[in-house]
Amino acid sequence: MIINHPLLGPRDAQEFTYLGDAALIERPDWQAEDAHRQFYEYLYLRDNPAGEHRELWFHEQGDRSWLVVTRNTLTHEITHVDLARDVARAKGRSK
Amino acid sequence: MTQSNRLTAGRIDRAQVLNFTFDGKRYQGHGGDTLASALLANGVRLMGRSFKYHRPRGVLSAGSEEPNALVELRGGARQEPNTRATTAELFDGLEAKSQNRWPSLAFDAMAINDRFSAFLTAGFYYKTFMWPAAFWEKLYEPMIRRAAGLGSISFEPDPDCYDKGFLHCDLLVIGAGPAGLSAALTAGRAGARVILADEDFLLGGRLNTETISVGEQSGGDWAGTIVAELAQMPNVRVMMRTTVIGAFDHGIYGAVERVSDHLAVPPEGKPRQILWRITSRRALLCAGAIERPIAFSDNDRPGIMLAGALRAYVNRWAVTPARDVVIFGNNDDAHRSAADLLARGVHVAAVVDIRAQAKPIADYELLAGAQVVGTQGRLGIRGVEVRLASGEIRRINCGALGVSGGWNPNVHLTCHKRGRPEWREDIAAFVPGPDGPAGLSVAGAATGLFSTASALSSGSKAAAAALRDLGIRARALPQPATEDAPVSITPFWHVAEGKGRAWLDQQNDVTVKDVKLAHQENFRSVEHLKRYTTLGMATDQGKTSNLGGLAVMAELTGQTIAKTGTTIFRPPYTPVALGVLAGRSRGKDFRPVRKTPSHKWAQEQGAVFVEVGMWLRAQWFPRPGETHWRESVDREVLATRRSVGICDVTTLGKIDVQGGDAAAFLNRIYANGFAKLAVGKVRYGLMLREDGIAMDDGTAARLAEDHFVVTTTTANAVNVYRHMEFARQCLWPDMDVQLISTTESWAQFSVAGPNSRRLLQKVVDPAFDLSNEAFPFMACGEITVCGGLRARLFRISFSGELAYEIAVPTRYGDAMIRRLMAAGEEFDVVAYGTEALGVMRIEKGHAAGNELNGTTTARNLGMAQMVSKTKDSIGSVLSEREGLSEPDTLTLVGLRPVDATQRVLAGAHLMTKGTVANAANDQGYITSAAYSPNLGHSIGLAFLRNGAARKGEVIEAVSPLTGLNVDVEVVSAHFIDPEGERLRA
Amino acid sequence: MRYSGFKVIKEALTGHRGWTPAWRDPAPQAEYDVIIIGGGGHGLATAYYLAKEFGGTRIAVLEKGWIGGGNVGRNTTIIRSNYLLDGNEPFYEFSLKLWEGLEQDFNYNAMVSQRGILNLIHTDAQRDAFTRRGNGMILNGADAELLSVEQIRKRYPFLNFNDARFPIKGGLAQHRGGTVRHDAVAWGYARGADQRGVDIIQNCEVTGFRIENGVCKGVETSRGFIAAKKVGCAVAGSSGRLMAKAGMRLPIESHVLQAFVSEGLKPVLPGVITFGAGHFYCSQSDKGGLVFGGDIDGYNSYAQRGNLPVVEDVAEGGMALFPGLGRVRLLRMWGGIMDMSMDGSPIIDRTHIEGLYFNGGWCYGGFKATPASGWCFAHLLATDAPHPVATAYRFDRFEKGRMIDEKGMGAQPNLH
Amino acid sequence: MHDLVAITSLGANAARLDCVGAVTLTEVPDWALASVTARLGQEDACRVALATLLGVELPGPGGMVAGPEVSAFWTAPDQWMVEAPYEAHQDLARAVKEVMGDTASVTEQSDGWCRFDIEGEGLGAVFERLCNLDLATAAPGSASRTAIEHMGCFVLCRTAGGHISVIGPRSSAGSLHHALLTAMSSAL
Repeated sequence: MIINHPLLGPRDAQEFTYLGDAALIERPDWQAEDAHRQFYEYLYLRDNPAGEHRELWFHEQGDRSWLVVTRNTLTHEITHVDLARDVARAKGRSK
Repeated sequence: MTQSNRLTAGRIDRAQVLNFTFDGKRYQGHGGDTLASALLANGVRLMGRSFKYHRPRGVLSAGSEEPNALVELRGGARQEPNTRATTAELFDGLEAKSQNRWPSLAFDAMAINDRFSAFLTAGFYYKTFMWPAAFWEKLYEPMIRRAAGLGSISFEPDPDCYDKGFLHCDLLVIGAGPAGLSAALTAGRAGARVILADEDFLLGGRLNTETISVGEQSGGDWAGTIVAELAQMPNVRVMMRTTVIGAFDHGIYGAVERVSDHLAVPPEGKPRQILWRITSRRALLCAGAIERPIAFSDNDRPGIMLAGALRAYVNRWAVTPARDVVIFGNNDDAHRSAADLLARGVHVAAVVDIRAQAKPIADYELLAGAQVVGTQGRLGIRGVEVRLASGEIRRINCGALGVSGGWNPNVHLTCHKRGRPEWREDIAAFVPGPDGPAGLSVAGAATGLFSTASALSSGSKAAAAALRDLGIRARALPQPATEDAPVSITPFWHVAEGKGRAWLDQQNDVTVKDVKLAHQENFRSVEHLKRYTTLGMATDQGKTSNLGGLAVMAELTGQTIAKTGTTIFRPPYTPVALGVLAGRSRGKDFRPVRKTPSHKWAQEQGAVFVEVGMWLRAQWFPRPGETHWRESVDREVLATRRSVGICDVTTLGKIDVQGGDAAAFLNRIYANGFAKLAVGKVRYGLMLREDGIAMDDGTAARLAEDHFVVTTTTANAVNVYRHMEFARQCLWPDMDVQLISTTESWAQFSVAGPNSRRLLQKVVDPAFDLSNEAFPFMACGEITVCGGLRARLFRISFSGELAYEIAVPTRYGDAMIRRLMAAGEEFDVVAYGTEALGVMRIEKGHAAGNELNGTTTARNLGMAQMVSKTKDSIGSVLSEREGLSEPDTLTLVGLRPVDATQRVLAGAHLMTKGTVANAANDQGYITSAAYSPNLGHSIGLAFLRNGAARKGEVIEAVSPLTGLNVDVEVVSAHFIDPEGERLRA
Repeated sequence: MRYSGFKVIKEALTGHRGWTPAWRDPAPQAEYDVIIIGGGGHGLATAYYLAKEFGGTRIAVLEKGWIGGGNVGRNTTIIRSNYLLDGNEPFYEFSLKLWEGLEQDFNYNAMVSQRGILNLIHTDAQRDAFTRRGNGMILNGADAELLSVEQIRKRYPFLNFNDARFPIKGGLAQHRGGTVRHDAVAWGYARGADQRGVDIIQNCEVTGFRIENGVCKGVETSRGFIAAKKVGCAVAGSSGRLMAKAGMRLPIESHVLQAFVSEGLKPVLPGVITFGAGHFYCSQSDKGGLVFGGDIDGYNSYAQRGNLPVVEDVAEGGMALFPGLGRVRLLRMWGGIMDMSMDGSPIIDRTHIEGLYFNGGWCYGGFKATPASGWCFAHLLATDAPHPVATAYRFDRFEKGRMIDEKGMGAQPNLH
Repeated sequence: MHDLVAITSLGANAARLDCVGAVTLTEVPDWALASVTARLGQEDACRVALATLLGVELPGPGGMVAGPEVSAFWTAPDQWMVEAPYEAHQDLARAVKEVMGDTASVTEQSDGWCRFDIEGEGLGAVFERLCNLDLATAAPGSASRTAIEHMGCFVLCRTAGGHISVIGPRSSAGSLHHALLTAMSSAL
């Protein structure tokens, strides 16, 4: 596979390490009332669609960026790639 | 040694005479021959035996679709089983043997199977061999296995090397027949980066096997002209002997280049083959078509081959399998074979065409509306029986029979991403469907355009269209005048009449009757048909047989062929040597080696090395007179605890953590607190995964307000770094923190033992005070050594002794170990390896990889109190789940044998005394064990249920696997210096 | 019809006219007691045992394509019970025992071949872990033997003992492990179930569940609604897709695992062998092909095909272990969809919807589990209680922190 | 001045030199490296400071530039690796940090890496057997990190087609050298 890195252009997917569902960015609040339940769902109940999937890839043999890749799990077609950091900020994550 | 069946002309180099042997017999051929063409030239028709019935078989095809003529090529360690004689390029000295026969090819004792074929029908083995049950492994299966299989391997290491590589292009053209050449030329002239790949060693495809002219030239000459032009273009790479084996994601194609297979031995340093991973922006499949046979009674005798193959042998290789030939077909192309054979002086005894309205195109006898209903000849065909249109039977003598059931476009690669081909009634063939790989288009015969003219024009147009997508302007080529015959075919799959069996899959011996039986037993889906009868599962993957089989099934079910469908085409297009898929990654080069900075020195000391991940580390340093590893290890441990020892600990991961939020960041990464760690101090840290399980442990040293150095275990260095980057970029993107892996930048040595300070004082520059007051336990700092070399010093201890870790720039690591050892001479310093390191950490009760096995919690490790509940850190929430926080859970304890002479064994399970040793009574397991030279007996670390409360209890360590049961006493895991006085000294 | 050597001879002498369909192709009835969704190995085994062992009647198996077309039709055929954890080992040992009597039980020769499996050891830590595992196996009633390098050399003299990057230091053998002719397992169960009245309905795709007030009443299919008192799902690989139709999210990801077969060869390997320093395991089929595989590709996929890097990785492992493989040719590569669960272990459990039961999450260990999975799922469907060897395979183990994590990789499905 | 003697990444006292045909493979031990990563919110200031240090415009993603004394290549978002002759810059990180101040985190990397330079005709044929970078279209001044025989390496095109530096993990210098030399023998 080829991942079109937002900064570096097309790169061999072999340079990357896969993590999974991009919802892993959305880590729950540890102090929430139902933090236990939220963390369980966050960690264990991930999106697993047969179709478009937003997922995290780490450019381990490259620039060490985490990317959010939108990829179709039936065809493996990749339609969109973002820096995960930008996605995280857009989701309101800060520090 | 006469080549009795060699004709004139052909695209071979007669000046080159090549000697070769087949089954020990000597023959001669010419440059440009394949093994098959050379054998045919020498009058050899019998080349192999079938898989199941050991039927005598000859060559069926002239290409990589060959099911029958499989040989063991070469000898010794280079022996290559199942090699197709039709693609093996002849070289001087080639040796080949027939296979799957005993004692000889002409007389094969296993052919007895054929006599019992009535009992050995499709799937018979599923219905028998069940009694008695134990006989399967002992009797039936070994018998079946010996009979099955095809060629054999040498078992010796492959002496040749292989390479891998990566190529990039705008347009990959697969196949260099008329369509492919035309496409490559179009794209090449447009300036695009083109790769043209073809499996053959002569480019031109069918142009080399036909008598068709293109413009003013013969087809073969035209191909040669085009190839020459392409070879001159810097933007075009022409790759012959290169098979594109598979279509993968995003325009990536795998290709195997057979660099040296046409040579007796690869040139020094050069690979036998190369696996290319080709990244193409567009690809064009011009793979042509493969002729298919018709099944009829006894259609498998040597000498019966595809009509187009017969034509190819005559035209390209100037050989004929016999002087008297019959042609049998259902389409016009069969007649072309007859005409070409006649033109080369081969006697065409008759052309049998199932079509009543068929017309001859040359001077041969045409038997229209007739069918071949039988053949004679045991080791080679002698004649055929033909049912004439009149109903009479006619017997015709012949030494070869050419069969044509029509041509199948070579759709293989279009289906590698699970696309399905579509049935076209007008040409009675499957053509590429609309759902092929993105970026791949198809031209020429592979799309069902069978004439030379349409191949040339479709190739050129498809190339231009593909380039247009990329914004590259290309002009379609002017089309030379050439053959442009329409397809005329009447679909026909098998002759119903006949006494013998009608073979579909000749390698796996699948007959029309087998398909009928599968139908009768409800194995009607094409996949069930394939799996039940083994149709199409042979080394040719059914390239010439699948369609016939499913057509018979369609007849039986009354469904159309389109509805019946095909099985799935899977890569590789043709079989690929495992060696080339591995490339250079074999033997010692399987994975890179990481060497520690003291490697060279350790080697000089005669160290024994051990693989630790990719690292090679010194395991122990034997001294003269030491005959057993334990002697060396015990000495290293004792000397370290008595005085001082030095160990290279560079392999531990080191991560530079900087930034204004570095402390806050580490506070989230570690379960215990890091926000308040003072500058100049080190703290032990436990990292959890988000699921609350221990991930790694190590230390973090605070070199400045905004600068930490984190250490990880050797095994987890990469994972921890990735995890921290995830936290930094994805979880807390606005934290001011920067991470750099610096594992390799520093040569780090542990200097441990009561004399470690005194030793270091001789090396560290005097400006730095190493006294216990100035540099206490868990202190760290940047220092200089040996007169000004920058270094780092950490007062941490894995051994439990007064100890330091000192780090210098890696290039000075070698000099540093030598200096440290020299400085330590007066203290009888020892170097110690990973074994002694392991013994000392077990003596001290430190957890390591065996304990941090991915299922242990802080509670298991006895560190529950370290997991802070007053801050957010990764894993803290889920670490509280009920299954992870049971009070009587497994806890880390120490074990010592009640009888000090007995050995504690890692991997033993723990049982309460007096209980039966079984899984229900299991109380835990021993994770690590060692002989403690300090205590004089074996010791172990273990996870024991409710372990903390069981100190003093004697339990049983059972190991039925090794037959060793030992009574052990539960003790503190800290065998040595439980109060930690030594490391604070 | 009963299969036997005598029957084969009799049919051979009478032109094979007497063979009848191995299973019928009935039209679906309006209602069943139990519907099993998924005509793969697990679904067919469930139906077989439900009818044979638990007295079930009015049972249907619904298959969207052809039976045996999922992972039972495309795995690497290995059976073994060499598991580490107590949550798994009794289950897989139960399965191995069922394999041992399977052919006589369902009167079909699935070629269960107990030629042994050997896991190689390359480091001391691996030896410690395998010792723990082997002891656990024996304590659970299975067999295990720790082999020395010399013993391994005797049996496999052609492995790389001379210039290996990661030398072989020993191995853990399970002699009762081995291989089975995978397709025949599906066919044997199908035939056995069919003979006991189970309706096997091919080309019948489940498009939805009819759920009323939290109770599952039946399934919508491409051939109309079919009512059922109980519905069991056994569609590993497609679990996520199917259960989504019931509104469920699963602790499972779908991944592609590739597998490979070489051209047919005269006998090479006497048993199954697993490289411990890379991703490669291999056995030889009765036909002579070397059947081998390695790691999953590592990304979510329903494509049933993989990519080159993993192919190369597997070949590298193969050549590192057995340098004589260089001139053996890979014949075919394929990919199947794995239900990769969050701890690497399966789920056999009721769902929160009454009448709807789930069997899945088999990762790449589903084939060897087939008999026990069928039996235990049948037990659950028949009695509403888990079978004693499958009590740990619950949905709620993740929320409760009772993971069964053989590899210790945590909630990272592509690493199990 | 300390009295310790350094060894090269291949464990010798002098740099290794190999030739295959007209192509040379040279171990280059005498370059210092330091990574510079902008502090959060200081990205612009960091760029200014680093550009001042280099004396030329900073390279963008995948690029490298050579200043009069020191050069730099891009390694990650807001991160660069600074290169300078080792003799004159034995403590490069400290010197760089002094210039960068609080705008960046600086990490000493001189000893984390080994460097091999390959020069001569036919580098394309060598590198297509090493890594999946399209070096035929790579402009001089391109700097990419990728994998070579399982090792993560920087591949720097110093001149068009004629001079490439491979910077790889120092501990694997032997394996990397072996891979490069083998590819040269195979391809040339």
